[in-house]
Amino acid sequence: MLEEGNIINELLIERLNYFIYVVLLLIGLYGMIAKKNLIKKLIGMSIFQTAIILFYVSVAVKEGSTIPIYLPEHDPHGHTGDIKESNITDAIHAGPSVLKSELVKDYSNPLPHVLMLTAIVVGVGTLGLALALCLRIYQGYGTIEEDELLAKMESREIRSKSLSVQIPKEKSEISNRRKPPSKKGKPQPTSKSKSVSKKKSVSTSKSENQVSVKSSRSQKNKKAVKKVVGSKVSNKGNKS
Amino acid sequence: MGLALFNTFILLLLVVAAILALRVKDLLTAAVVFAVYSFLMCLLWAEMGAVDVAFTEATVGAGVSTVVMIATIFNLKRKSSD
Amino acid sequence: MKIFTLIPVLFVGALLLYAAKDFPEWGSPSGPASDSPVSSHFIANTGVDTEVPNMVTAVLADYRGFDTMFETVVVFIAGMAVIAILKNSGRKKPVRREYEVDAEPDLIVTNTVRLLIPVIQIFAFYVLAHGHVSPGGGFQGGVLMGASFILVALSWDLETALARFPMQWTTIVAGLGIVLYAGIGIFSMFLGGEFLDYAELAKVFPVSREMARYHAMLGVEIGVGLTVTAIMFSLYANLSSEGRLQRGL
Amino acid sequence: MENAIAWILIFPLLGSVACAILGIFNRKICYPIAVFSMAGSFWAGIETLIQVISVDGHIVSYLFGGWTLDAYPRGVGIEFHADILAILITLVVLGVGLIVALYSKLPVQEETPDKEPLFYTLFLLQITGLAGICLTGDAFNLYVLIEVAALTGYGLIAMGSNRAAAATFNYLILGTIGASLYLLGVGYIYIKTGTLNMVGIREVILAQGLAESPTMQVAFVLIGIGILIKMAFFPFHAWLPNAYCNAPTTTSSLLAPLVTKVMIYVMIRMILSVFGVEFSFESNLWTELLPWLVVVAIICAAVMALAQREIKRMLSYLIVAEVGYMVGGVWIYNYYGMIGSIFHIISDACMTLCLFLGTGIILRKCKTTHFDGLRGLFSKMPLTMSGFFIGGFSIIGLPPTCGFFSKWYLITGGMVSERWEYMVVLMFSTMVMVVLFFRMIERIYLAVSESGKNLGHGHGDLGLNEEQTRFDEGPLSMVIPLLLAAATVMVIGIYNQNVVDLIELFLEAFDLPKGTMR
Repeated sequence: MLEEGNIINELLIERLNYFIYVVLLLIGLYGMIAKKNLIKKLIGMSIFQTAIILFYVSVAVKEGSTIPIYLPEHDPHGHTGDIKESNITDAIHAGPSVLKSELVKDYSNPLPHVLMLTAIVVGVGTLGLALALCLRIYQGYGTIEEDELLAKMESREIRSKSLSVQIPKEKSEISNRRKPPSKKGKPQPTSKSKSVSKKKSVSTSKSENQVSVKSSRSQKNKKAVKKVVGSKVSNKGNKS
Repeated sequence: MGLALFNTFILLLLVVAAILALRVKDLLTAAVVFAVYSFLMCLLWAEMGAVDVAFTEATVGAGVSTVVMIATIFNLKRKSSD
Repeated sequence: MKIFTLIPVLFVGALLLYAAKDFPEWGSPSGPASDSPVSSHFIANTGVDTEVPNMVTAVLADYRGFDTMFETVVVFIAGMAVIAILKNSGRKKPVRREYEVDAEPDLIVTNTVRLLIPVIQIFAFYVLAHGHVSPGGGFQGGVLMGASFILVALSWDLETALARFPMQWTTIVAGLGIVLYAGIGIFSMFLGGEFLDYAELAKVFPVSREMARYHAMLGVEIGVGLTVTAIMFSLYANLSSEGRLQRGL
Repeated sequence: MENAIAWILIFPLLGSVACAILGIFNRKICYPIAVFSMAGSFWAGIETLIQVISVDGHIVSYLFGGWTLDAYPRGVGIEFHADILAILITLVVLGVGLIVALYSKLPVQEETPDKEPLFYTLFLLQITGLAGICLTGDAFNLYVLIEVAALTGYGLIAMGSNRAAAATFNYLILGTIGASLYLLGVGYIYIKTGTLNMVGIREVILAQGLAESPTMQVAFVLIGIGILIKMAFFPFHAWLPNAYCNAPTTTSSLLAPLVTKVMIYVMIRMILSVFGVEFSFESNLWTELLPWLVVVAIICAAVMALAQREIKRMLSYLIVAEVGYMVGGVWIYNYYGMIGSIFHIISDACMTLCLFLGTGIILRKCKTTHFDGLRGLFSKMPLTMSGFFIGGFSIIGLPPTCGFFSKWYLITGGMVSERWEYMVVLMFSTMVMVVLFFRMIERIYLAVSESGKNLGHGHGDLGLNEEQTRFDEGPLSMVIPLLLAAATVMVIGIYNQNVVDLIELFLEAFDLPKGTMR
């Protein structure tokens, strides 16, 4: 009882920083794992990372120390301290000197600060990249909720499988992109879609047992392909 | 003592801000609360003597990353399910 | 479901609290981290080794300069990856959102920003250049500089900002920042030292070995600043317009 | 050359920037830049290997920024600490990078049009990060480099389809948790030892007897979990199959052989050089727990692989199983197991490379990697299929491929340390792989229908029509790298004794139980 009280006392009062950092870290971790919304996950991620940074910064603290920038009297270039008129030339010519070991504890530890600058930067980089992924996911699936996203991905997979086992949807997308990018100008969309569908019919004929895919469905698929190709081409036209 | 009190106060506010940022259903609000969280963190670090880290967090955490996050949320749905 | 996610979270929490009681006293100057030869060396000798008053800058750009180079590279990667992910991904034409109105940029806002931006940019230069003696440095300066361009994009529109800082230029500037950083390192390598051994630059420039480090650090910070400026703006431009680079926000 | 070790990273770093800048003006220039900088980097790697072998003590220590050890305390600057293990894995990374760079010309043009400069930028930075991870001797620098490798990896994977973006998001979340836990672990080490240099940490742990300290043990657990997440060890493997399956061809053939293996290298590095053998293996319940987790991991991954009907997805699960092999080899705590693990990192990188390169060519030719689309491919593309199956035989562990020898050492390790469960599970997964690959051979060589019925009419007739048997090999720029990779698999297998000699030279310094061979 007393023992426990001591620990809590110690944690809450003397090491509040360490305690709060653990709490923040857990909040962040929970947000990352449990939240369904992708942006919420990212906020959780940032909280998680800042909690770790808080830990490092807490390590650097020394009681009664100042920031890790030399005070004027220790500054290698600033001789504004209590230098007497008589020895001012000495002070300038002596150049900077090693700080005495008892003065070292007057400055807080610079190393964790440096590490955390790097960590913050890495955090921003990760956040930016993750936001770009969110945008991309939203473009593709129209949602940023994890459960809806999974459901949509699954249904799309099933649909593409039922359409043709041989060409899953992503693959056909890739094959559309396979047009050499050097072909600029304004190619006719109809001829392109024809070539795509021809390629497709060749590949479907390869599988004897897959020929019996329902024709209406494959028609629909062809139309969809045509649409995609058409929009691509018009994009290219705009660009050039 | 004064600084310790300040420290404790900010630490508790940080926890509140963190929970709030994760609980709010509106993503824009969440992003802004997250900016508040970052800024509190920046204050805390400045108080702990990590001026460079605090400066970076002020420019990056409370500044650019919030702007970028809001810019992204404008292109997404604002509402969140949790 | 949420119960299951709590298990790993609580496991990590228990693990961390278990260790917390073993930590050295909070803020004690005699803890192993604060009292180690490495950090004592940083505090005691930064002035002698590099003549830079701000120890954080010295450690960042010189002692652990290799880390910082890769920190810059991380920023660069983020920018490149965002472009790679979003380029040609979605609709070419932006959808009109319900809150959008066709209006000229607000007069009050634009005029205020017109006044503000020079101040911000000068402050950014100050932060970058003054990082040796005060808090700040390449990274913070770069972010401020990038923020000034973001402000243009926010108060006018993205096209106006991109006319001042085109997307190709962001890539070029960001790359040049890294080239500047690595180039200083390689140059000092050709002069006979190790990679990033700025002291060797004293062989070509009329300064002492310590001051060579001092000035090379400024060069390095400028490199960091260039990269960060460009990438911060590029991040905003790409994310706000879904990679189309028009009609963002 | 004195600074060769620095050039290993400088070449791809500058190459990537050159790709980004010059790629704006001329997209075609990126491929030669990438190949050239990879070749330069590989050359620097060979140079460093020669240095490491010739130098006394077999360690090349390179201090960035000229913060030499005689004038400054250790850990003031950042150190590159290249021992034999580090440089061997670096060479694997660079070699795989070079082969994939050669291979990348067509697939990159076709799958990610107008993104070639971005692709090569990220590609080269990925190599930079991975090679740096292998060489660095600084715990925090390792974190930064892990993030460099991770961020480029996210970018490279998500460059492809929307599905890939969704898969990458999971990868990103898990990867960030892993890297952050690693960072936290480094913080715990730092708070106790006050240094970040790996050699320095080791010295402090030995000098102050920190093995009993709870902080160090928690640091060990945190770093361990972080690395296990990063290497897609079984309970944390969820990100890997989706990410690698949906990635563009070149990306998956670069990431699949390297990322997980490099993380296993990090684990070995942490165990041997940072925490020390006795700390890692004797004061923890991990030694008891992890081999059993490995057993579960290998069985689950093998069964999952068996259930897949698509090559890429099947290979992804095989990677998860292989990770289980290597983790097991380390944690059975045995000299031979360690040799096996290290050798398996090398051979697994080569054979996974073979398989993924082959899959890329199949995907390009057939537009699918589903098993049903492979019918009669052997007569169509004999070279590709031979390369692919050399990789496959190596995964199964048929001599004289390198997979046989590394597996041999792993099994010996299990036998000597009397970890029968590990041996049994190795045998089991070997069986599974035999089934997997012979099922594929059946489909590729013969024309077997979905239901398993041979469509041929009698002896010698494979049931293939004219069109299916026409010789139609993939483009040379893709086939030659594949054959190069296959040759590497064979060469490492034939000269396995030389590789093992090198690894033994490295392990001399560590006190691992050898046991007796029965």
